[in-house]
Amino acid sequence: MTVRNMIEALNDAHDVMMERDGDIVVLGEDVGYFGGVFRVTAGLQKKYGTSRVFDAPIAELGIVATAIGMAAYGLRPVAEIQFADYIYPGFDQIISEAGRMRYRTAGEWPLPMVIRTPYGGGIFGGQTHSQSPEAFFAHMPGIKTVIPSNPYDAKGLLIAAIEDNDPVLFFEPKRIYNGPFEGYHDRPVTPWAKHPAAEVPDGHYSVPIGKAAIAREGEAVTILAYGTMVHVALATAEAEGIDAEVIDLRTIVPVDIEAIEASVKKTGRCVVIHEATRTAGFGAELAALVQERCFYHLEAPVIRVTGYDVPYPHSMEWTYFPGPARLGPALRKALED
Amino acid sequence: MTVRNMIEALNDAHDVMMERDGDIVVLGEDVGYFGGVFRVTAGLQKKYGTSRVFDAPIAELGIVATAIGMAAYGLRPVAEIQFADYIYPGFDQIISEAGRMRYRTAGEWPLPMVIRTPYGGGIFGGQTHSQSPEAFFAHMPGIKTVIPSNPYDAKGLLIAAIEDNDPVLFFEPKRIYNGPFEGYHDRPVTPWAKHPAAEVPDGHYSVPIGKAAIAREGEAVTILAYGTMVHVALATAEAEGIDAEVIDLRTIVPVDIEAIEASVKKTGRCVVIHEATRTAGFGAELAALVQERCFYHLEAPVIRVTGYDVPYPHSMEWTYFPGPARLGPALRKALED
Amino acid sequence: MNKETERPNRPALSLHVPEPDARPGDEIDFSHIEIPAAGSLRRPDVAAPASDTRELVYSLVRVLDHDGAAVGPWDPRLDPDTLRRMLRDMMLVRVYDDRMYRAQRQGKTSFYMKCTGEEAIAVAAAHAMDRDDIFFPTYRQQGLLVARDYPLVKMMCQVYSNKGDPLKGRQLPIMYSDRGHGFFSISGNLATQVPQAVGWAMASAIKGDSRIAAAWIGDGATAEGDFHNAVTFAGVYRAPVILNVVNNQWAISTFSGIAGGNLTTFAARAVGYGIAGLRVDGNDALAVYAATAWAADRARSNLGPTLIEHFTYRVEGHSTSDDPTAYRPQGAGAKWPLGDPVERLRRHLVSIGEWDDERHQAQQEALAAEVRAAQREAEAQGTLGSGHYEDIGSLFEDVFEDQPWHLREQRDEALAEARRK
Amino acid sequence: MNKETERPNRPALSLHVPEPDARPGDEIDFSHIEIPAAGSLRRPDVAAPASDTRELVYSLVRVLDHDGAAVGPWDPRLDPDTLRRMLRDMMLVRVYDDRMYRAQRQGKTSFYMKCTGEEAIAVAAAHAMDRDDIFFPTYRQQGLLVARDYPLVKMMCQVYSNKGDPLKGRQLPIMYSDRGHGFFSISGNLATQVPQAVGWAMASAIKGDSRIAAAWIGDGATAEGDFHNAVTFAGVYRAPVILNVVNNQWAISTFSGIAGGNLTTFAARAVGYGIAGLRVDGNDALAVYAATAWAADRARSNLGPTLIEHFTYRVEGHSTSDDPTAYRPQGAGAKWPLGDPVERLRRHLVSIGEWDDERHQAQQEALAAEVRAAQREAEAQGTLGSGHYEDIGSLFEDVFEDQPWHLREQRDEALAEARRK
Ligand SMILES: Cc1ncc(C[n+]2csc(CCOP(=O)(O)OP(=O)(O)O)c2C)c(N)n1
Ligand SMILES: Cc1ncc(C[n+]2csc(CCOP(=O)(O)OP(=O)(O)O)c2C)c(N)n1
Ligand SMILES: [Mg+2]
Ligand SMILES: [Mg+2]
Repeated sequence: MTVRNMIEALNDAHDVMMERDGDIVVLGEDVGYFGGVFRVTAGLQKKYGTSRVFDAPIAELGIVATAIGMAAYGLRPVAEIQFADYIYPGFDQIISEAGRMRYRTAGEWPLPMVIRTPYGGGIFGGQTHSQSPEAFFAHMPGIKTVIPSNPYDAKGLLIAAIEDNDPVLFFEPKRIYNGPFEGYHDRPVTPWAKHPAAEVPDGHYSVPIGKAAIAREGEAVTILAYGTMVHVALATAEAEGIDAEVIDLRTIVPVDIEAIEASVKKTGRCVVIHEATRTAGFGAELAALVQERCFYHLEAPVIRVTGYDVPYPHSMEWTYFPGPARLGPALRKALED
Repeated sequence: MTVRNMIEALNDAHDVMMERDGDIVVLGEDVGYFGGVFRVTAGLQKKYGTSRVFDAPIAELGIVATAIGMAAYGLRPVAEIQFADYIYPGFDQIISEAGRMRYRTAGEWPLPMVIRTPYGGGIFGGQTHSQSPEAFFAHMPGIKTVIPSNPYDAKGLLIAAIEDNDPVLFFEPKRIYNGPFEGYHDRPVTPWAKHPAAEVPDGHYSVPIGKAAIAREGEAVTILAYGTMVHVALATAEAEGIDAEVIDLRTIVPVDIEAIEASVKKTGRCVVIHEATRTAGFGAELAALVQERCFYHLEAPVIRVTGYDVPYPHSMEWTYFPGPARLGPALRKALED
Repeated sequence: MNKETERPNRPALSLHVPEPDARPGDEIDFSHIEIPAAGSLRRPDVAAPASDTRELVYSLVRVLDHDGAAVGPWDPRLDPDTLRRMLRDMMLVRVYDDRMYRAQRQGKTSFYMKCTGEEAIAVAAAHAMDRDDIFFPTYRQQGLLVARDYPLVKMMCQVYSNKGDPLKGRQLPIMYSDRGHGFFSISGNLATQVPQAVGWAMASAIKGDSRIAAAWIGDGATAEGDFHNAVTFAGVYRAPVILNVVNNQWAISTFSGIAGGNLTTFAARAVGYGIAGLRVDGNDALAVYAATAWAADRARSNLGPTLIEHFTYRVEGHSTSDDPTAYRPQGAGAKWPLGDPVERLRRHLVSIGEWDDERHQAQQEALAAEVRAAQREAEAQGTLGSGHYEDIGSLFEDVFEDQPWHLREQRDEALAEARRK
Repeated sequence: MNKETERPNRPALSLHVPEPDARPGDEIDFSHIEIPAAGSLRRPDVAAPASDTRELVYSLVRVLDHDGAAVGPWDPRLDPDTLRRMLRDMMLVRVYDDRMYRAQRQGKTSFYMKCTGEEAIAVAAAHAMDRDDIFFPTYRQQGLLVARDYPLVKMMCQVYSNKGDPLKGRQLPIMYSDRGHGFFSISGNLATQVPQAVGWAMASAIKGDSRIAAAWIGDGATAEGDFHNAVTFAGVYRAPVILNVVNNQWAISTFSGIAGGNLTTFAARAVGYGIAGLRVDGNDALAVYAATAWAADRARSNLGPTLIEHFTYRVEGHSTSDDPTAYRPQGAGAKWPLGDPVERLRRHLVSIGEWDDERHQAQQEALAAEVRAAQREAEAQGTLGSGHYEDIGSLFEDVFEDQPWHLREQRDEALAEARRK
């Protein structure tokens, strides 16, 4: 057991798995000697050599495509896309190729590969270092999408992703790399060290893909969240003194429908929160699922608390960011109705 | 007034606008001398010359990017992507560039451009000639997304799209290019000639972007549809003898929320239908909107009738395709509850 | 020229849009095409630096001369059995193409694509590589499967999307895939397979394996970013891969000038990236064999990738959905100066006394019979028109290794819907 | 080497991963870099076929020799005023960079990027082109704005994301955009601007206009598919565009070998596509000017695109978020054999008697004062830290020409939220 922040936990997940399995290789922009712009792969090249950990050309298409080829060969590549905002050049290879290879080859060519990428805002990164594109990948078949919210889950889920025999997109909320963030940008940041989920076991363990966690039990209203928003949800429930149940989805495809249904049927009210733009975001899928399956338990409409349908701004980042000031009133509204 | 199928109507829209505006240029794979694999641009190069209508390299990224540059110069490019399934190489240029240029230049560089692309299945095209990726474009700001369901709208909406000062994605349901399709693959196809909406005015007219049409009035249940599914909805309502109101959205961004609310508040029941895969499809957004805004009028959950979350199949196309056999029971269920 | 932008002593610009030499109605004229004499091109040592191929990319590797003699340093000196086997494979591919094309016309399937005139490019390459090397093909390398004795019946069942389709009716006809035969799944998305092949080759190098990869791509598809990424990665990591550009001069209705073919050769791309490049007479089976063997040797010796342009001509339409007379002169293919690959190899075998007309005739008939028999067997398992692959449960399998709840639910919905129908 | 895949007489492959010559702790050694003598490279006629530049791409266009004399056929023979203006612009860029870098360190903004050592590449190009030509830059061509007299205060307001920011606080610092100055919006997504520049140039040709475009891209970003698409379209349609590759040998922590820089030059890419290519000493303002003027002449004469590699070195870190000592030897930049562009142009002006140390000193101080004054004026309008651009309504404008219902609703939500805060 060691206290680790999210970067250290992710780095350790790589280390543990590369130690166990010689077929795991790591590639991406600046991931080699330098260890990644967020240091997630720090030290791996030194330990495992340049043919297992290497820098890639600035070509996300090529990074994904060569990872597909490596997985087709039988390796288990872990590719880093430097920022989720830069995943689009690789979109076709992910959507049309990685997501369909097992299917179109009738199972002959499964692709065990992980695409990791730092995502989300809150770091004054402007419109190209802040996006949350998870909904895109939820819409197309064949891709699992994982989003951890703390160091313990980050390591366990990344190990599960590496061991999974299907392509997994692994979004890392960069705002909480170094500490949980509750959405109060004007308060001092707390490091992970003070957080129980920073107690990360050494060695191998995994957190199952497709299983949500109940981050907070409650009776009054269900909050569906993932990534940074889990911390916003917890803080807001406290601040508002609302008996909210906070579900940390952890995986959005496949989503843990039992956990969602059980909670909403208990509380009868549901608020969905994500940082991505609202229209056709994953919150729409969650709202659709909840009203389809819990309609007669719902006492109020499912409310979406999200980023706005505009490019992620720079100077007005905190106006855009869905924090307690947005979630609080939504919770109260969900309870009023 | 001339009887036109959808291809002829779209071709005429190009012709009418190119005649009026010398800044309109057409580019895409095989659109020049040949006139496009679906013949939508037939005759245009002969009439307007190779510098206004020309073949492009097989590079969807370059087609979109050069169109962006042309629009930045002041032209109004109309780019064809041969099949919507091949739009992904251009995804980054659409999402990150076209959709944000007006915003990130504080209005100095608007991009009046249209990206047309045949889409949807029902033609045994397999997984790469059948997709409906509309939801992707609905999720990112700055792009309008239009989907016509008949020749009259096709011409009027394409003219509106060309005259619009923002990037417009124009999805053409290829299954209904030559005639309406109600989803009964085993029945003879009817040509557009027999359909009132094939009466297409000559010359200039436009159908406003963002306005839905009531394709069928009804009191019992609202069906939200677009493209090919409008015909499936109409046929199913008839076949089931259900007094359904069929809303042809025509535009999904911006969606006509008044029309949707008015209808659902009247009927109290809503079924959403699209051909795209279900999870995080645009149907999720519609279901989320409806339950957010009409919750207290809803007597039953919003039901989604969609394609399945698998790659579009070849031999079992009709098992995948959401036709009357899928919509009918959904309508009955919506009425039961 | 538009007034507002007019400026003194600045000439008006104009857009250049390349046009093919001939359109329907015109006389097709290939006389401007430079064809170096067979045997005239030097053959660098396999271990030569890539820069040693810099001028080769503007010429053509040619072995078979006009009379069918094999000449020059690139002659692979193949034994007669191999030559006969290659001839047989090429003939078989052509017979197979004709039958399947006709089957589509008869409504037995939705789509088909022939490779007429390009048979040597796949067949000779397959024979020049090892059985356990891997291929990342496009839809025009059916010859690779034939050369590796992939069962014709299986190929046909895939084309028919019938009960025997190894791909369970999921893929468009001709989108074959077979791991056991080292034939990677054909993608409908052009060019995607090329960087994937590079990744496979990198993996082989990472594991200290000795197997190499080969990818094929059309002239038109080289414009995709995938191609650029593929060559970049292959060069940087010295991936043991052969990158074949099949320049048949057409991309549906678009001639190769729109892909940049009027500016330089496709083989010259190699120079731009600093990797080895060769340009080959794609209708000369021995030249294709020799170039492939040279590139394979380099790759196996850890000397990295070679880009090979196969200069050929698409004799038939793009696919069953295409009518080439709408955009190019009729019968252009017959006039192609580099001739027919099958005929050229046949003439060579005859010229060295290892083949004759009777044997050729006999083989032609034997192959026709073989294909007819295979077709009967395949059609016994159904066609797309009648008795196509139908197993609703399977529609929801192989999306993921195990089926998540939402696919289980959707499968049940589909089964219920089928019961109602 | 793993057992299963071992095979007789087949050598084991291994992955080649290029490594820079020196890492932290090593002595940096640039002695292997080939530097042709200034003036030694021939200058083809502007109307020469692209193929006439085939060997030029392996050398360097150099004009300023060691003693600051301008020599050889590429000497643009500029008048002293232009030379002094270029020197002034380069000096100003450097002063500006230093101030803004410091401002970021002082917490006045979130991010900054310097172009130290690369000033000539933007400044000389801007002076070699017409005022109404358009630029599609990356984040390291702030010199283009300076050369076109874009107000320093506006630049600073953008960097501060303050009330005076012409981009309304929407963009990351240094992502300038100004239509009036022909400076296209800088994108955070690398390489996207290059095919856009080609499209703009195609439009200019379509309209019979006479204006041309120029794009810049880094060595690392050339690996993106956008670059390939850009060069392909530019070549095919003979777009009047100059494609500048700024090879400063680093991409954050990744050296140019990972982009293929060890295999050949970036200028050689031009050969691969069959367009004109030049390789230039990027620290020699006169060479940059001459090459740009040559390419501009070709473009204006409807002879199509030119790809120019500017060979230089990234003296500073990638950005304020980067510490280069973590991956390369300290002070590597100071050892760069092609020297400092400002110093080299200064020496040239002095050598021709058009400049001296006093004037240089005076100008240095004048520029410093000018920048300080501009900074005061900019900061009076706020910084990101205090008084950044804040107008909630504007957050929802310019997404579309007119605001659809959902953005109106969201704006109202945001305004209500602000009132609550
Ligand atoms: C990404 C993508 N864009 C467009 C298409 C449509 N398409 C299919 S084949 C083809 C022409 C390909 O020409 P070429 O690469 O020369 O190969 P050939 O058919 O000549 O063998 C096109 C445009 C596609 N399949 N994929
Ligand atoms: C598509 C994309 N991928 C990755 C990045 C992250 N990134 C920003 S700058 C940079 C390095 C660029 O290097 P180079 O092109 O050589 O330009 P330089 O910084 O040296 O001027 C990277 C990888 C990005 N901005 N966009
Ligand atoms: Mg071709
Ligand atoms: Mg660089």
